[in-house]
Amino acid sequence: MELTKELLLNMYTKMNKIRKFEERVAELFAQGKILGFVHLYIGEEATAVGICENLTDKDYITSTHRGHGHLIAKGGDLKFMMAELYGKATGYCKGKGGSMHIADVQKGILGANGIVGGGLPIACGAGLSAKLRRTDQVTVCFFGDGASNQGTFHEALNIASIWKLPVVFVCENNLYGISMRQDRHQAIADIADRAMAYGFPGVTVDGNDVLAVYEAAREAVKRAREGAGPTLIECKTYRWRGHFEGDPTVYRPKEEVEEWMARDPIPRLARYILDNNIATEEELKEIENNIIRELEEAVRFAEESPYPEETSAVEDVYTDLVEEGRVR
Amino acid sequence: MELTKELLLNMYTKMNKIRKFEERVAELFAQGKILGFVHLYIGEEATAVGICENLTDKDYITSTHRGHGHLIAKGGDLKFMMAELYGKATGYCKGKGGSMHIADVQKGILGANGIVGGGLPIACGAGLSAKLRRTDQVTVCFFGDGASNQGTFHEALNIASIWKLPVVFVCENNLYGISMRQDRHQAIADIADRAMAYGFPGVTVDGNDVLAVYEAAREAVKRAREGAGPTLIECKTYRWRGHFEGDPTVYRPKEEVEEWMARDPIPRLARYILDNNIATEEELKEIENNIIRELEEAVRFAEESPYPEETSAVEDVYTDLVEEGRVR
Amino acid sequence: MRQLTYAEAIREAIRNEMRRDPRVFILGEDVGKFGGCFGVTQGLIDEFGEELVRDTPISEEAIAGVAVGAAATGMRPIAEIMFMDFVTVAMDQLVNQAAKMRYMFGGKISLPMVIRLPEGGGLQAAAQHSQCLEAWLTHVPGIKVVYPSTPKDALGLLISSIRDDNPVAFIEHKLLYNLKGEVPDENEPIPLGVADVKRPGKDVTIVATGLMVHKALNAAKELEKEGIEAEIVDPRTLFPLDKETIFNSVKKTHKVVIVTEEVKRGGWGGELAALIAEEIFDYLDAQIVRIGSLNVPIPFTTVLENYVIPNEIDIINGVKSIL
Amino acid sequence: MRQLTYAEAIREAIRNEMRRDPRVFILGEDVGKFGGCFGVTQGLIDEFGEELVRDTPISEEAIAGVAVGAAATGMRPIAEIMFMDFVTVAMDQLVNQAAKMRYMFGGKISLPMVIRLPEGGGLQAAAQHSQCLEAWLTHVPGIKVVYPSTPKDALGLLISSIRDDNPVAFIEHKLLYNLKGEVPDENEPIPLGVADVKRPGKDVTIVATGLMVHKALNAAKELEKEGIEAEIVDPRTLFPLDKETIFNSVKKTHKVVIVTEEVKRGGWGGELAALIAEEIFDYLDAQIVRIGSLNVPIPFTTVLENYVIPNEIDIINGVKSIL
Ligand SMILES: Cc1ncc(C[n+]2csc(CCOP(=O)(O)OP(=O)(O)O)c2C)c(N)n1
Ligand SMILES: Cc1ncc(C[n+]2csc(CCOP(=O)(O)OP(=O)(O)O)c2C)c(N)n1
Ligand SMILES: [Mg+2]
Ligand SMILES: [Mg+2]
Repeated sequence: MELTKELLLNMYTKMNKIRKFEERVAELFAQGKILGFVHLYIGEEATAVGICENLTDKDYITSTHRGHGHLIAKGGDLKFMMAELYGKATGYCKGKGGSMHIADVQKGILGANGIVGGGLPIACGAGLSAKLRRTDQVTVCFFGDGASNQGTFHEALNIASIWKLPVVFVCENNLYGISMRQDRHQAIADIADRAMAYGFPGVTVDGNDVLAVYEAAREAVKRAREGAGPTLIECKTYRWRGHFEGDPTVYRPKEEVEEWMARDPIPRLARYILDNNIATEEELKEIENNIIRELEEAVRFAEESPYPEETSAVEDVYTDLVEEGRVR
Repeated sequence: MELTKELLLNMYTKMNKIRKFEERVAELFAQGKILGFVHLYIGEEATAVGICENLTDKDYITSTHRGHGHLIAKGGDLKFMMAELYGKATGYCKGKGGSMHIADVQKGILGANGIVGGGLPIACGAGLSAKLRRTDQVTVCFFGDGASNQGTFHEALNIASIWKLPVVFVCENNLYGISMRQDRHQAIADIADRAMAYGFPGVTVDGNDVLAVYEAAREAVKRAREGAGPTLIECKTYRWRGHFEGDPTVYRPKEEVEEWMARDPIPRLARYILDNNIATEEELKEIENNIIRELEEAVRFAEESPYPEETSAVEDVYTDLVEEGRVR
Repeated sequence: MRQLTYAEAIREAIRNEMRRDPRVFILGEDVGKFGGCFGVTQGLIDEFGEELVRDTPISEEAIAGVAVGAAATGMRPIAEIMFMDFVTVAMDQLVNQAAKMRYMFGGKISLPMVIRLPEGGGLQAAAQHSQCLEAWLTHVPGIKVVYPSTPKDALGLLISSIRDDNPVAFIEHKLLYNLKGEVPDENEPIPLGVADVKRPGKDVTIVATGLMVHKALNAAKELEKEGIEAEIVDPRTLFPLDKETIFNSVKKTHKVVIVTEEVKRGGWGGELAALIAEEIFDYLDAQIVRIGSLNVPIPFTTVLENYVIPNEIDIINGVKSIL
Repeated sequence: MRQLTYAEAIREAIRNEMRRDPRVFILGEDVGKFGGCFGVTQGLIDEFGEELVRDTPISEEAIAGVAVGAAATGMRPIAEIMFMDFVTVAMDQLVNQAAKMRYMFGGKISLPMVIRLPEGGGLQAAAQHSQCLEAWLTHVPGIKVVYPSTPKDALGLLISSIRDDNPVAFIEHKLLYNLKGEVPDENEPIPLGVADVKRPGKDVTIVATGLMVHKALNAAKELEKEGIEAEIVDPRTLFPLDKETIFNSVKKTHKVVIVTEEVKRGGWGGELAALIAEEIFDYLDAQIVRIGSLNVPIPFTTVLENYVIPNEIDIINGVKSIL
């Protein structure tokens, strides 16, 4: 495994971008500037980044309700994301989607998804499509531990296996589906073991170790690209905040949260970079400063952008028909 | 394992009853006396019988579109079954259900089911109910190899495992889901392996060996009754006839069919009984003759029974309301 | 008279029935310690324990199916689907199993079960968390469909639903959970199939459901200022439907406006309009007016969502269009 | 003019489009060598191979979801759900994903996909294999709903559906598969959203869909003997709906009977009745008549099934009730 400086700093950048974006979103939500259901990714950054660093813009991902991290890791633009969270006309979805539906098809981002398990069959469709079109595109399908109990998980993994689809299934096991601890929602320790039911490899990695995630994904993406079929990667990680903004999280012991916060993936990567003399503290600081600037610009962009015209609500349902508007 | 004469002759009786019932149904279908979709169980008798011989009337089963065998094994009455297939008012469902919906709740038969995979969550509900009511009732859930790719399979097995439900999942792997051979619809050899994904035992048995099935089910039913949770039993077997009556089965090699027909479970049990001097040829013949009589009585009952009054169509939707009828 | 919120009233009905009947239990995602996504089941786990207030995995088809199996074998489950939008992953068990089982078995089984379905927009929750899908369920023989608009109705109707021997889809509107209202001191059932005239009037009949009942009441106050007396009928149960009360009102006013939050095309409001146009056509003095959400997925941002979902002005305009 | 059966016409449309456009492929249970449960896709695997005529496991939600993902990334899938009743296990992908994705993404994706849905009773297939569920789909913005009644319409409408850039639910009636009829020699698309007057008349408008078009035609012949000229309008696509053609007919006859096989309560027929009662109320000389299946699950035995599903006599009686 060759870990170039570029790669490591890219990962460092992306992880910080996600962290800072999410922290800012939390603030803005508390201030009432962002509405709706917002599920933050803080604490899980190493997973999205370690995975997506193996992908190109032509590859696809399907994401979840907790999608900001995946989108940023896959190259989503903070401006358009923030504007969407604000519900502005300049947002990725023109204000129609919001946090749970952000997509950037040009970048291969087939959308966050408000339905737990909803992305799994779609990822198989993208995988099949790549295969039929004879491209070497890979599709990464993100989903949670909770989602691994949905029927779609089973159907999708089975189909991917029999058709040897170029799909990498990434289970972000953050120990909980809302309030349900993993040991209450399934009777197995490692979700990766479920790959056995479909006859393809499953691996469990420390989802807070971006290098471990990167390495596991590298293998899996290679396998997929070469036509050898799917892999299931389970990344053990933890969300620091409530399930959604506003959740008082009565269901988790404080010590557990603290223990996991001590395993923060970002300083961990920083330490690696510094210890191995890959970059200096100043370089890292510079990266962070750039992110802060980019983020502030994104916030400004969102703030200054207009809300959509109300009549635009009837557009974009079909490619050809426009629905009737309301006369008031 | 203690195989009493009574047990063995019971099993011999049930298996023959199923076989002869189904052969008669095939004839009657060909004659146009029975209509609709009819899926016959011929060749798979050892599975239903080996399993159900471990159950009492208080235990439950959920069945499938290919349900006649399960129903007979669980004590269903040939008269009411045949009358239902004829669509008569005296049938189990008053002619409203037909082959795919026969039920006998008194006998714990929670119904055949026209939806592949539909019975799996229902079996969990019956299991949970027994647990909450503090009875030692066991629920057996029958389903096919094809059904093992439905989302409900996954959700049901997961729920049964975390709640340690007294449910025995019985996968009748007859190698095909309609035209899809198992090796085309899933990338594993033994469906029992899927139990690993839920952390409970899975066993594969020769589904044409009633004694092997009986023994596996005995263990599993004991486990369930004692509160130790579910088991997945995969019975490898084969359907002799088309998927439904009328299917020309273009998708199966003739040799395969012949090979499996040579493994007929009924003579196999007869041989065991005779070789071990458990009963005489005459006794077995006598059993068969009794069945033929019972069956002919059932056919007569069905033939002579009236069709339901057309206006009864609006009854039985709700326990209290009766829907409006038609004025013609 | 007590004051309870709509959410408290639902909880009170569940508590009442669980105390009364050991066969009643609840299951759903995060209904236990978390208390449900909207806090409706909060605290029930403390009184009844984990066994009867049962957290489930994220497996809606299994949740519904477990309810079917439990109801078929002597229990009386109340299952919660966290957002009605997720009924899409539980339709088979509701439609092909729960609704049809009694009929398919020739009347030889009964399925006393309730499925709670929180629906509706107004929370900027976007297209997959805001739908009103009652029309699907009213199209399915074998299910009853209940939809209360006040704490009092929620309490009484849920008690009846739990005691009913048939599958009941119990629809709740998310924006009503915090609505406070008077509730009788005794926990009494309100029979299914009885509409409620929420406001008497003589000039026009407004039939409204759920949150729209309240928007209609607001609209009626405005209309009153202009001397227009709207009668507001809340069906409360969509099936069985109290056609008599609705029809009597229309026979009196000769004009009807139907207001529901569902997407208008193919909604339950259309069924009601059709019934009126079939059965009491001669009493109508004007076209029927249906007001519903625009025929689009529910958008995220407030300005769009507000445009899509009907409001008081739409109701006022609708009424005036036929006066 | 060729003669094709309805099933052959569907196959011809698929073949035509697969030859024309390498992005078109089909998937579903047993669509390959088995040729589909009703033989519709028979032989296609020989011409196009296993890759493009793709047998799937029994996993309807995944079938629909694979279609969504493939359509989102440059293919044009045609997915078959073996019986429309099984759409219950694919609703999430159709309703929450396929129908809403374009909108949720702000118009930045298109999903050219067709879901074929064979529906209807008459085969003694009982409650879980006989339903007509088009009303559910017409209630969902983002899907188009097509329902041909003749081989010619099946051919032309399926070609258009496959070429359409939006998700199309293509409903087929099982009892029509063997119906033979004339088909133009050239495989030409018939645009979606254009109704067809299947029989001109002046006394009453009968709007009918699917198999009911033929029952209405038979009924019209009987009515003709009594001097009653019924005009029969087949909408052919339920959404987009050609209101103009339907309304023009009603404006001429002033009377309308709507005949669909769906369970009457909550059916699409109610939506149409509501549109008429809203938009052209003043042209109506009599109440609207809706004829549909009784509000029960479809029973198994012939005598009951025949009673539940509407027939020619019901249509004749319906017409006479308003003449
Ligand atoms: C089909 C469906 N069921 C339930 C929900 C409500 N819900 C949203 S997120 C969530 C928990 C998901 O858990 P997991 O998959 O572990 O993802 P995490 O939130 O932990 O990232 C639930 C139950 C939903 N959105 N969709
Ligand atoms: C949800 C659903 N999908 C598809 C079907 C159509 N169908 C009926 S039986 C069957 C094959 C079932 O295969 P398997 O589970 O192996 O049972 P077997 O018929 O072999 O006994 C299919 C696809 C159905 N009835 N329900
Ligand atoms: Mg989780
Ligand atoms: Mg099979």
